[in-house]
Amino acid sequence: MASEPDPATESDIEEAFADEPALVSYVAVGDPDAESTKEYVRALVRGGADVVELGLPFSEPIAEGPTIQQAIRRALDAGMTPDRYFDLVADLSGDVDVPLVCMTYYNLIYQYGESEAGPEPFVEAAAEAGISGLIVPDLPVDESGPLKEACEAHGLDLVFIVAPTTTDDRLDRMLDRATGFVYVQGRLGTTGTRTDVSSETHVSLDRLADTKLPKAVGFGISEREHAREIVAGGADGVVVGSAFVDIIAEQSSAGSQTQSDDVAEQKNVADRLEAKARELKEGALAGWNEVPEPEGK
Amino acid sequence: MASEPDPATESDIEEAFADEPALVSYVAVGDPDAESTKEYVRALVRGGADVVELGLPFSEPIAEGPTIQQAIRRALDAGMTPDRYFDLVADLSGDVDVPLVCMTYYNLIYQYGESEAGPEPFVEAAAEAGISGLIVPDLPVDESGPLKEACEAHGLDLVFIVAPTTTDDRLDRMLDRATGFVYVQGRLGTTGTRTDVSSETHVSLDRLADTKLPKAVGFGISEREHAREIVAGGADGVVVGSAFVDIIAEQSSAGSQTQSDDVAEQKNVADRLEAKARELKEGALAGWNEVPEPEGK
Amino acid sequence: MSSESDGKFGDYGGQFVPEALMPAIEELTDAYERYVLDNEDGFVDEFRQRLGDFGGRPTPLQRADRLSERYDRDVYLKREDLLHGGAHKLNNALGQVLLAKYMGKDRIVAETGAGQHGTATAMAAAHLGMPCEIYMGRTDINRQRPNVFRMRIHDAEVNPVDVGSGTLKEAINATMRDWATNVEDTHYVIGSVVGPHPFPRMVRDFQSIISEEAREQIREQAGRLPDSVVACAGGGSNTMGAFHEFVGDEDVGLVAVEAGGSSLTIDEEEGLAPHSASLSVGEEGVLHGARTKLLQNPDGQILESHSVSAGLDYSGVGPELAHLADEGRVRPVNVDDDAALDAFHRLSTLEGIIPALESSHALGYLEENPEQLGDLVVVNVSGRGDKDLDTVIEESDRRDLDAAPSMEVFEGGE
Amino acid sequence: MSSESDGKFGDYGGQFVPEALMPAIEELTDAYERYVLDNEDGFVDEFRQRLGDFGGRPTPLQRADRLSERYDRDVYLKREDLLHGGAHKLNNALGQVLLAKYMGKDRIVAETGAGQHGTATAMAAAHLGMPCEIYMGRTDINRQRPNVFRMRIHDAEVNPVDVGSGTLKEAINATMRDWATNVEDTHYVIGSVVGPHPFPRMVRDFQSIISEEAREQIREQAGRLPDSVVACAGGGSNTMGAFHEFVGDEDVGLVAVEAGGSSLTIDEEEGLAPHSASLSVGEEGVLHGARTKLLQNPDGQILESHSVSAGLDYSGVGPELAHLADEGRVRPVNVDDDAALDAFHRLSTLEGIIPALESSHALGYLEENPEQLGDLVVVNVSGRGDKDLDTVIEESDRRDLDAAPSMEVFEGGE
Ligand SMILES: Cc1ncc(COP(=O)(O)O)c(C=O)c1O
Ligand SMILES: Cc1ncc(COP(=O)(O)O)c(C=O)c1O
Repeated sequence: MASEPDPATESDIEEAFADEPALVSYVAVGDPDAESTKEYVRALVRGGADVVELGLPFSEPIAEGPTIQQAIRRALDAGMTPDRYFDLVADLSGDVDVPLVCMTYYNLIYQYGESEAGPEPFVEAAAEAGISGLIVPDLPVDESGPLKEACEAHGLDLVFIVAPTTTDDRLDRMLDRATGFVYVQGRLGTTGTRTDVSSETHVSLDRLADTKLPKAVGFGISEREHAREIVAGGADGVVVGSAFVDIIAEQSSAGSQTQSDDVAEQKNVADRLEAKARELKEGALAGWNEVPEPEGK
Repeated sequence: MASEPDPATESDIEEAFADEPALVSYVAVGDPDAESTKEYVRALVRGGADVVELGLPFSEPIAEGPTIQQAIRRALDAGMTPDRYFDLVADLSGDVDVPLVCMTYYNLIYQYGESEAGPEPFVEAAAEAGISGLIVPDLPVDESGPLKEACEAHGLDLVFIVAPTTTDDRLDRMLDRATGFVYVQGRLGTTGTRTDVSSETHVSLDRLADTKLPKAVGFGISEREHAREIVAGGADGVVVGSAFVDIIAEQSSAGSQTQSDDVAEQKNVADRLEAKARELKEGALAGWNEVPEPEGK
Repeated sequence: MSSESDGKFGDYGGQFVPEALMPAIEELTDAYERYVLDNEDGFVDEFRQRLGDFGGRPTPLQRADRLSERYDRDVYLKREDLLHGGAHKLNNALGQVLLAKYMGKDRIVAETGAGQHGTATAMAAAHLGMPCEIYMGRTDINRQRPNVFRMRIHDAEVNPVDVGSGTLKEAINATMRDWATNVEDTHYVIGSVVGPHPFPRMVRDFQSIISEEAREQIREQAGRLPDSVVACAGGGSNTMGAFHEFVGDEDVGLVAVEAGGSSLTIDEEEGLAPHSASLSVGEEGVLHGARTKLLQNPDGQILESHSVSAGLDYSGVGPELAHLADEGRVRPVNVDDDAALDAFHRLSTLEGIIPALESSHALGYLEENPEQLGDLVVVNVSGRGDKDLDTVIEESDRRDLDAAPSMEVFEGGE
Repeated sequence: MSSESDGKFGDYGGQFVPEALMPAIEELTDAYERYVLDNEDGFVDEFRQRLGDFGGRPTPLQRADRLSERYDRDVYLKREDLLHGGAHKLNNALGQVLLAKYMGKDRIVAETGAGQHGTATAMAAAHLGMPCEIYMGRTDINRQRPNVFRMRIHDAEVNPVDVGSGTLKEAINATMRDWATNVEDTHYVIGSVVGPHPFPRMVRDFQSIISEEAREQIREQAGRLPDSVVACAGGGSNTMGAFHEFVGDEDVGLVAVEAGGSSLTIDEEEGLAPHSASLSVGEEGVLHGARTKLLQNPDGQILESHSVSAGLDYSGVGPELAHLADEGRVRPVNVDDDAALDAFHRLSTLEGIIPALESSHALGYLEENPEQLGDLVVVNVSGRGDKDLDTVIEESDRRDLDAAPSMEVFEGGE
């Protein structure tokens, strides 16, 4: 579990993990359109999501599995851009009171705003829109200097992903810079739902036992049972993406006929997302109750 | 014209040229079948052929143009073999009283009879069947030693082809060995009908002016006018093949329905062959009449 | 020139990959330094020997008599088309598969566009007994069938990539994902001087045998260094290979010829660039692990590139080339589809060499601007064009190119 | 050994051609003696230089590590597949086209079966600026499309031969006829060690660069001469090329591997031999200008040969090989279609080299009888198999060969 936070510097993301295990949920923004995304995010929060990762779609999502790749493609085809993304975030951040994290690839961050300006304009716009932190899967710690600086300047957390392959040496470097939470990649590979919890997850959590920041495990979690097992294994939360995106994908592939159909369908999807979030949150809580109370808690 | 022959050694082929310009006619034996060939040869002789070249079909007729290649293919497909050829020649030689010349490629001569025996068995069989001479287009004079010997042993003429490209040196070697007549290749290339007489023909005839043997020009002759011009130019005869084979080919490609059709068609072809032979023979005679009487004639 | 030790070329380069890959990349960097730079365990000796015996090196530097006459200057061709497999790609593929073996890896993955790198990798893997899987976009599979057959004949798996435009970019993404999943036992043999450090430098080192030979050959044959070296640039591996040993020779012009496609404009609506001239008109950005010049829209979304030549059809370019272009050491130019096709026919009929469509771009520049190249020119013929025959026939026909011979011999056929 | 000065090898050889060609053949003999044997005007120097710069010689002699292990002996491959054009054929084509140029001819004709000789001739003719026409049987045109494209791309005319079985034999006949028509300005570039003198000797001389190099290479690499040299034999040009310099080394076994096709029997009714093993089971006869061993019926009609490999599909064989076989110096053996296909896959997967189907016959013999070949074996890989991919895929599929990789990657395709 996360150790006692320092109230003076604790971010709203860290706070989201403070009392109970957190459900971090991901959607690709603009999939299948901006309005639906807002509806879905609200539903996830209703279901129990403590943090929402809002994916800003990039044309070359090298860390994603097929499910999220396709979601990103749909969002791009529907016209999602960074500016539209920030508009949407600004709307949402008034609406829901969980921290919003932007997940995207480095080139979009790098290109935003004036050329030659580096990552700062993006971070500034994100902060203004109400983003609390960034996750950039193709930005390893060694290349993160300029972005980290900008995040600090604008009060954003920069979340790093710890992989099963991460060496101790690299882990130290990451923990030096990480804020918000530590994203523990539960297994090798890309995002996508799986049917079991990898043994790598447990190894990673053990390595992070002494870490002050909360630890959320992602990659492959789709069911109550996974969430339970992971939290019971020592995680402070779970990150779930593909399981939600799958629900959204079913709708878009069904293809609706009329506008009222659309609305009904959106409602239906929102309900299923909410239910899925609830299932996972419950799993996490169940796992939490299995954990022997640690000292200092 | 041929100069005065020596009656003691003159062959029946040479004799065929003695009194007037000779028409040497070619057919592929067995095209489209053995019986037809006999009929056609008789027709050619009726039309005025003084010598008949009977082509023994070989699967790789490298000196022939398309017309005769196809005739050879038809004959082979209909089952012609050297033994059947000799049977047919034996029949014919009782029938017609012009010299019969076998035209074929060296491999058939070489393979005939006992292996290792060389060309002799073929020549012997040919002589027995009534063949008077041989023309072997792929046997240049330099390789002709063994065949020449066999021909001498069995009283057959060995005819050589003089090409437009033949050097004086080679010509001398050929004339040393040639008997029967000199086959003057009227132009470069392969057999086949053409629409004009090549200027090469005249050059060749001039080179051969002093030759004792009769000179017959072949390759490309198909009309009265060609024959006239060639004989007027100093030849002792013309060799005509493709023009006859064309007539035979028309029949085979028409394809008859009944046996009585067959007989009627054969008769029709025979008539046309006879007429063609007559036309060419007349052309040759016309040319002959244009030639100023040479001394010694 | 920038220092290379940090994996950067000026501002370009770097290592922008998922964390899961970073340890593998560090391991690779270490292996690169030990085996390739320091020849540990005789790696470089074995590599060079196999390049000779298996690959057929050295390739000739041939004076092109009829081109020389046509352009009234001395034109020499570096004959990478004669390398085993038919392109320069084997230099790199063999180097990397061998390195993977030295590193104790037991599986190879690679992406391929035109199929040349896939074929070269499949060959090298078969040669060294390494299981091998190649990712290839569906569109490329369909337009490069002979190369797909060749990979399969070498018993490499070919994994079709059905997303997006189904070309090289998607194949790279898919291979990265495979690598991220199987990173512990797998080496990713990247096909050009792109990707995260140490790839751009390592691939360049494997390819620089081209300029090492060519520099010596031209001095021997022409008695001096060339006025310019011309090479086509897709990712830029044959380019850097042909340039590297000349970079220090300041009087030698280095000309990188990109695919001008059908036009240098960009269709932002559709996210399409009808060319692949990232060095000439691209903007700085991060793609496939490195900061470099890219074809992208102002938001940073990567554009689909286009070229008649599948091997040049890529939206990025190697970071070192981007840096050398910025520094003015390399001159980026481009040649369009039509001119490349013409050049293909020209070399085939004038010199008896069928160049790859990629290489035809370099030859097309020679035709269009011979006077820019000085009196002594080396053109890198990066590969042979057998793989391109169908495309060339079809495209020449469609454009009614004068230079194209008619193919009607087939029309009478069965 | 027989004296060679009369154009005979024992009883074999000679000049059995129409008189119209004899002067050209005498002229050629004279040119051969002056330029090729006596290096007049530096012909041989120019030839050697072009073979290097344009052709890519020397080709490597490569130790095949995995084959060596498999057969528990040292197997070396002579890599003629790396020659420009992809087969040993260029050695001869370049020599003859260059000779035609020295002779002042201004037109080239050639026959082709598999298309390899036609391609090589078209390349050499383009390289030297000679107009060129290639005769090719209709059947071969249809089964060797890529090579037809290549000839056309080099701007050679391809003249389809529609008679008979439409294969090599008919193409030779047609080319002879063209030559007989245009003999004054035309040179006939015959594609193997067949035809009238001086062709068999001249083609052998041009090809013997193979054994000249291999003999030196094996001494350098293995420290001694090989126990045997193995080469496939169609007409026999790569065979004689690979053997020639070893003929005097009596301890070196020379093994000529013919195409066993589907069976060594003969169908006399149909005039078909389902193989092309003329050296093993043929009879002496005269074909295409020379006395040699042939596939023929007792009358002397030539049989259609058959092999899965178009380049071996010929009813005759070079007269010198026939003579060396009679003398016991060359051992004729044969390998059937299935074994050749297997060998094709074996080399592709084990060594990363796709051999021509022709060359696969030599490799098939190695598989079937390694113990007959001694401890140190050189196999001549006469060409690469890119041209054979379609055939191999189809034939492997039909036979359900275990060694063949599945091609289902295409099945999901568009
Ligand atoms: C023959 C050839 N040349 C050039 C290229 C372009 O790659 P690079 O720019 O990395 O040399 C390719 C890529 O497939 C190729 O096959
Ligand atoms: C690669 C290859 N090897 C061998 C041959 C057979 O010819 P030869 O026996 O003359 O070497 C051919 C003929 O096309 C060929 O292409």
